[in-house]
Amino acid sequence: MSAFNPGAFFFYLLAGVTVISAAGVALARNILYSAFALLGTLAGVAGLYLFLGADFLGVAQLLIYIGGILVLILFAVLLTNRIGEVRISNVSSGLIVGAPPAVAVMALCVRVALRTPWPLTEAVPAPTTARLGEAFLQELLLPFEFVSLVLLMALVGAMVIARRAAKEKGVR
Amino acid sequence: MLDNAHSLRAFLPELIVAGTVLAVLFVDLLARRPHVGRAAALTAVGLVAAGAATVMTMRADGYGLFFGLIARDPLADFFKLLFLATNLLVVLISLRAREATDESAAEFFALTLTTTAGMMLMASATDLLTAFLSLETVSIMSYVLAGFRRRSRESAEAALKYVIYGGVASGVMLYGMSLLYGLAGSTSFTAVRLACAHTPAAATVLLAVVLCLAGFGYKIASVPFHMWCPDVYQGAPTPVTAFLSVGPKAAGFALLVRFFGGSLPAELVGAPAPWPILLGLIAAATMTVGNLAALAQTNLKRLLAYSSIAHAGYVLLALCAGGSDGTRAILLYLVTYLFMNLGAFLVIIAVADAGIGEEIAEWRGLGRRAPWAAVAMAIFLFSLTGLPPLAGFFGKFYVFAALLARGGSLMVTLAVIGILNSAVSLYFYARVLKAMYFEAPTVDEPLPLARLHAATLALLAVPTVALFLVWSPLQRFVDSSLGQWYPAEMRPRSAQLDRSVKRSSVQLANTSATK
Amino acid sequence: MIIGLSHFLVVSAILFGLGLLTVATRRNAVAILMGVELILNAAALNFVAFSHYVEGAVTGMVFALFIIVLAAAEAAIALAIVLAIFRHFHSIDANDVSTLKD
Amino acid sequence: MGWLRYIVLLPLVGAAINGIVGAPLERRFGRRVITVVAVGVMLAAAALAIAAAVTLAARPEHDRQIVDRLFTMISLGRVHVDFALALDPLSTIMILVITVVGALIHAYSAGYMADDPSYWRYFAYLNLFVFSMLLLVLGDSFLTLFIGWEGVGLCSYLLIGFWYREPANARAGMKAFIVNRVGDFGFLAGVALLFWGLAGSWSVIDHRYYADYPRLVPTLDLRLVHDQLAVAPFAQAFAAKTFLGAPLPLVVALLLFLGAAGKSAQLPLYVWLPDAMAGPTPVSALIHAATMVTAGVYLMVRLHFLFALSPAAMTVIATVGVATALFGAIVALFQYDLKRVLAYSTISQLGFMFLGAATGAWWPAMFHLVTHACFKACLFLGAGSVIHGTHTQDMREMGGLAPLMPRTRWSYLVGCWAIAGFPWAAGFYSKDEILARAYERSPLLWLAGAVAAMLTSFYMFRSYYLTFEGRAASEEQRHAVHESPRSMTWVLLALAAASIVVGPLVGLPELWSGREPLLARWLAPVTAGALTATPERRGLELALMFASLVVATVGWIAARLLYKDLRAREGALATLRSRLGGVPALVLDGFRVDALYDATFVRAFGATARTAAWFDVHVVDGVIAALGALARAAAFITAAIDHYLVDGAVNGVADLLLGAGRALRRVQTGRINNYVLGVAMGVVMLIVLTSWL
Repeated sequence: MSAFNPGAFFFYLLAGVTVISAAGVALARNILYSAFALLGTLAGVAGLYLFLGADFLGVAQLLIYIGGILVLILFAVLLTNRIGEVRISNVSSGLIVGAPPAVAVMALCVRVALRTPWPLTEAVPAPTTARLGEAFLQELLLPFEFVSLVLLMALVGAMVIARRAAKEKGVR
Repeated sequence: MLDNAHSLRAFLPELIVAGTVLAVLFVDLLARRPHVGRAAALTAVGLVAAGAATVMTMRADGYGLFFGLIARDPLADFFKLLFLATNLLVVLISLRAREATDESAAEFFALTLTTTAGMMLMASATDLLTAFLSLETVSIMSYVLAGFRRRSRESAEAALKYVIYGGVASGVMLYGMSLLYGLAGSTSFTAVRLACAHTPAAATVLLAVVLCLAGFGYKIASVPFHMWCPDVYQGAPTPVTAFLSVGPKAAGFALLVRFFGGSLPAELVGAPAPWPILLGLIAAATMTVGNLAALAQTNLKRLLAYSSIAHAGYVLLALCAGGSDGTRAILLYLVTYLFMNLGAFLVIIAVADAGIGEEIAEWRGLGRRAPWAAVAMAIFLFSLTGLPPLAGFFGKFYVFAALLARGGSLMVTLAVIGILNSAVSLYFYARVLKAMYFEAPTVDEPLPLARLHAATLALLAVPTVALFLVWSPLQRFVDSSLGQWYPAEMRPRSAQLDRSVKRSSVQLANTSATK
Repeated sequence: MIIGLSHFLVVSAILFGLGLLTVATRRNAVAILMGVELILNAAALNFVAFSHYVEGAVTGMVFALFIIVLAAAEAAIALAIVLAIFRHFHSIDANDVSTLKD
Repeated sequence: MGWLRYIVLLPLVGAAINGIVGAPLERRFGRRVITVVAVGVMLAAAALAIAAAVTLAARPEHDRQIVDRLFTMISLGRVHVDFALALDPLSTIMILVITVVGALIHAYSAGYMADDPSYWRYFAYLNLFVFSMLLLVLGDSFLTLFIGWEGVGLCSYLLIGFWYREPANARAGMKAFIVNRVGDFGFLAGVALLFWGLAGSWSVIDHRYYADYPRLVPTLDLRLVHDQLAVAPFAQAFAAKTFLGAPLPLVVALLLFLGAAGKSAQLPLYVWLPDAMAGPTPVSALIHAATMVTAGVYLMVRLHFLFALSPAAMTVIATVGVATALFGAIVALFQYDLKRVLAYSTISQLGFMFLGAATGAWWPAMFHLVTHACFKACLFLGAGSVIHGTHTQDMREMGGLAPLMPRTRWSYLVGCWAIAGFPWAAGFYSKDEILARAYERSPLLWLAGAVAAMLTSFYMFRSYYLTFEGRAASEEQRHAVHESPRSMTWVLLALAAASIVVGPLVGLPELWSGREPLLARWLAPVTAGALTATPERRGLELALMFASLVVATVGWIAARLLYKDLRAREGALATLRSRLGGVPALVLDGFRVDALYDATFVRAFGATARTAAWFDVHVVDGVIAALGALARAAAFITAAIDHYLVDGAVNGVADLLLGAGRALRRVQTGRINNYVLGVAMGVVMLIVLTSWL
């Protein structure tokens, strides 16, 4: 198997980016580094989605996660720390206690991933966007509509909490 | 199994609740000034209407809605009514609780209503997707509710711990769900059941189920996924605590009943299923940790938080017993628990409204200062202990009866552990009673209760006593709720599934026959 | 070498483990939330992989999409709460935000 | 029979009226209304109970059972439990005791509590107690019985802590509550195991039995359990089962006995009863002497068929019973608090009842229960009357009350006669019957029982002499003390009369009357099959009877010698000693008259006096010294038991649990990292444990 396999190369590239960035999230000393490492992970996962033929999902991952959630996280990082602080501290504590259970769970998952005889089948054909749209209007209408209610209320909730926090500041 | 258009009629209760959410928000937007009473009234009307719709569209059989994503069956109806009643009572409870409702009353009620909608969906979920979606809905709303208290560090801390813990727990659960999906190639509970029955990889199923239990267990606050519970219950506004300790917990059990009853086979191929052992372990640990930790508490809300952990353990015992006896015990327990637990929290609220805090020491001599509140508290606490002649006794009785009827050394051992735990629990409940009745108050003047609180207390205390004497109607209702289990129909989308269905139709017949 | 299902599963297992490690050891609340995102991504990756290799349909992708959407909602709430915490405690260190205990 | 329920409901109505509107009623109409309601319902209940007894007696022997179903409580598959009341000869005895003694004590309380600020609360509790107790003995199923069982526990707790402003009283209430929970755990676990055992036995039974016994279904019904265990193969299947390696009947019997021991204050769960004397004295008389504490004995007799399945358990219970009888009697010797003497005496007498029940003497156990209810209530109320008059419970501050409180004195004396077991008084017949049965089982049991009986006679007369005879403690007291009001004393006299009459009335031995005692015949339908036939050994029976008489007399004489006039005796001893020292000096002085006197009287007197003094110095003082040592030992033992067993077992367990609770608190660090780490650890542990198990 010495022939160059572009699929495998891309997979290992993406997987490498994902895993190394995730390790960066877990271990970086500066929270800004963690946040940027998270960007790497999210982008890597988006790439893996594309690799798996989930084109719509990959794009959604980029838009929602990186464009939305990550930006939020950055905002939070900056709002809760003095801007311009050179090292924005991001201490880990209890690595000795914390690592073994996490590693144990990971080992269990890896073992399960490798040992289980998954019932494999033929792959799904590539552009999935149309099929997803169809599903959302047919079998998945209920979750689709329901999630809109949840999003609305999440907005209201975030607003309630943030507004109160702001008011609190005003009072002081 | 109905398609989208035909499902709407049977989905009316949820639609009404969702509509009420919007109505409450918009009326509040349109009106110039926020008004607690208006929002509460609107909420109450919506809840009652949803309840009426539930009763009117009730059918004795079960069927799938929205291509089998959720079920409409008597079991779901039972839980829907339970949730609607809980929410209605919480509306009554929070009317005077300024910490919850000042300024943002409309948002508060809209959030509880959305939680209720989520719980209703949870109780009828027959698919991993709807299970996740509804569970997450309930969680997200709960985070906001827990952080609702103005100017309170504790409330903010509770919300933070809740959101982080909830995020981790649901992430872990999702990982488990993904493994189940990988085994089945479908997210329907029925397909998962079939796949689990036929896969040789028992270890994978076990890991997947334990990971899923992290999510479900977090919702019902069972050990070892309970650690968020005391902190959140203590920090959250008391009406929210009351709501969280009853509603989402019951919803979690509804989901567990469906998950273990409708999703996982009684026996894996080749070996006896480890589920009774797994659930028994969790139940025993939950009861013991809850009761023991409660012994050392001085804050009433925290004490009740641990007590509610312990009660989740008792209900888990019933789940462990399984079968129709076990499920019946779960439903009955949850009804009695609704009254006594909400009642206990309401006493805290009512007394706090009159100016007494949450520390047990502050409750000294309450028996003389506020005799009716003290009597009500005594009723609720004795009922929580499971002493006759109160409803809680029957709740426990059915749990232990279900265990003993199932038999076997595991079940009997669990029953003995349960009885021992009840004995322990008496000690810390009695401490509250002792403070109320046998310790001298610092001030002697009487403590007037708000009329609303007094009326609501009576509304909760009377059933706690009366249910014991007139038990049969409730039991008949519960029995009819169990009469027709929704036979979890298949979703035909997956070709993979069709193959496995043909392969194992005999197996399915067997499992449903044993159930 | 053919890239198969188990490759993806191993990647997601590692992500899952690193996520757990992050939430268990980080003291900064925002960093803990990043760990939660790692866990969610691990689960979503699993779903998509299974969708591709096992089901041969789009259910898993839909699931992943819902995970992303709800993660966004949760993140919005969580970060609002983090801001509130910061106002109250002037810190978002988990060691400082631990007044409720015992 | 629809009216059975009213016997139970009447006291509940009384409790409801006084409990809910008692305070306004008292303000509006005065205390008389409260009294009328409380005593009225008791009188009505007593009348109904007597009517029920008569109705039952009029029926043929095999048909003596009245059932009153109120409503269905549970219908769970094949398990069907009604809220039903059943009257059979056994419950008849109990309801007669409860309502009649209860009514008398209610009447007495009206006088005793007349000045208490919480008058209505007291009667509400008292009526509620009677309701619970009646439910306990009339309940047709384990469930109904248990409701009553918990109810009496609750009322006892409320009444012990009735004067709750005193921290000691509140503590005593808590102690009773917690110790009783230990018993309740035994009871519940026993019933659960019984249910499980019976349930597991159905499959063993050949199906043809189902045709013969259609009622062979899972049940909590007491009579049904009895009928089922009467089916031989079923009972065999049940008896063959094991739980954790031990035979199931043994485990069930011992667990149920644990429940009975908690309620009936047997070793080592007796500890709450002496402290329970913190409550008002009529409460002690009704609850902690006559009725509630006998619930354990009732339970044993009610379930005699179950206990009979395990001879090993019966041996254990008999041993515990006789040990309790001895122990209670020994400790009672050294009490100076009048009510504590009676409390330990109650513990001792309950030990006798358990001894009886455990040796298969079912009807003598019930007989002793009835007679004990009469004379112990009489003694307690007498003590209450004394306390009412002297405002102290310490017998060292009493003495010489006989002329001041004649009616109290006579009734107390009669009570002492009855409990000591002198002929013609009630205790003679019942205790004798139990001891005779114990002798058949093992002479050792008899010996221990006889010693306990002797001690009983001794400490009871000791309390009598200390309280009523001799000289008063002080002059002021002589003037301050007065006889109690008539409303109290007529109750005393009535109970004293009962203490005499009940014995020969219902339990005249076959030896004398030529036919089986009334009570034995009455209970025969209940205890049929379990009743051991009395052997025809007239000589032995007579001998044992005589031995009992000797035992009682010895105890009495000893008490009389030592305590007849404690203060006078001490004074006389002192003068005598100085006198003896002076005799030679008098002689040397040469006073003839004195010499003559000396030669005749004093010498004679001196000789007897020397003998008496020697006896006094060497024997009596020796006995006193020995008793003192014994008292110290007993005090040490009780203190040790109190410390290591109550404060040891109760507090030890509590400390253990609290320690565990505190350890759990440490786990709850407040740091969210640790919490989520718990998720990962929990997952790993659950998987490991589940795979391992």
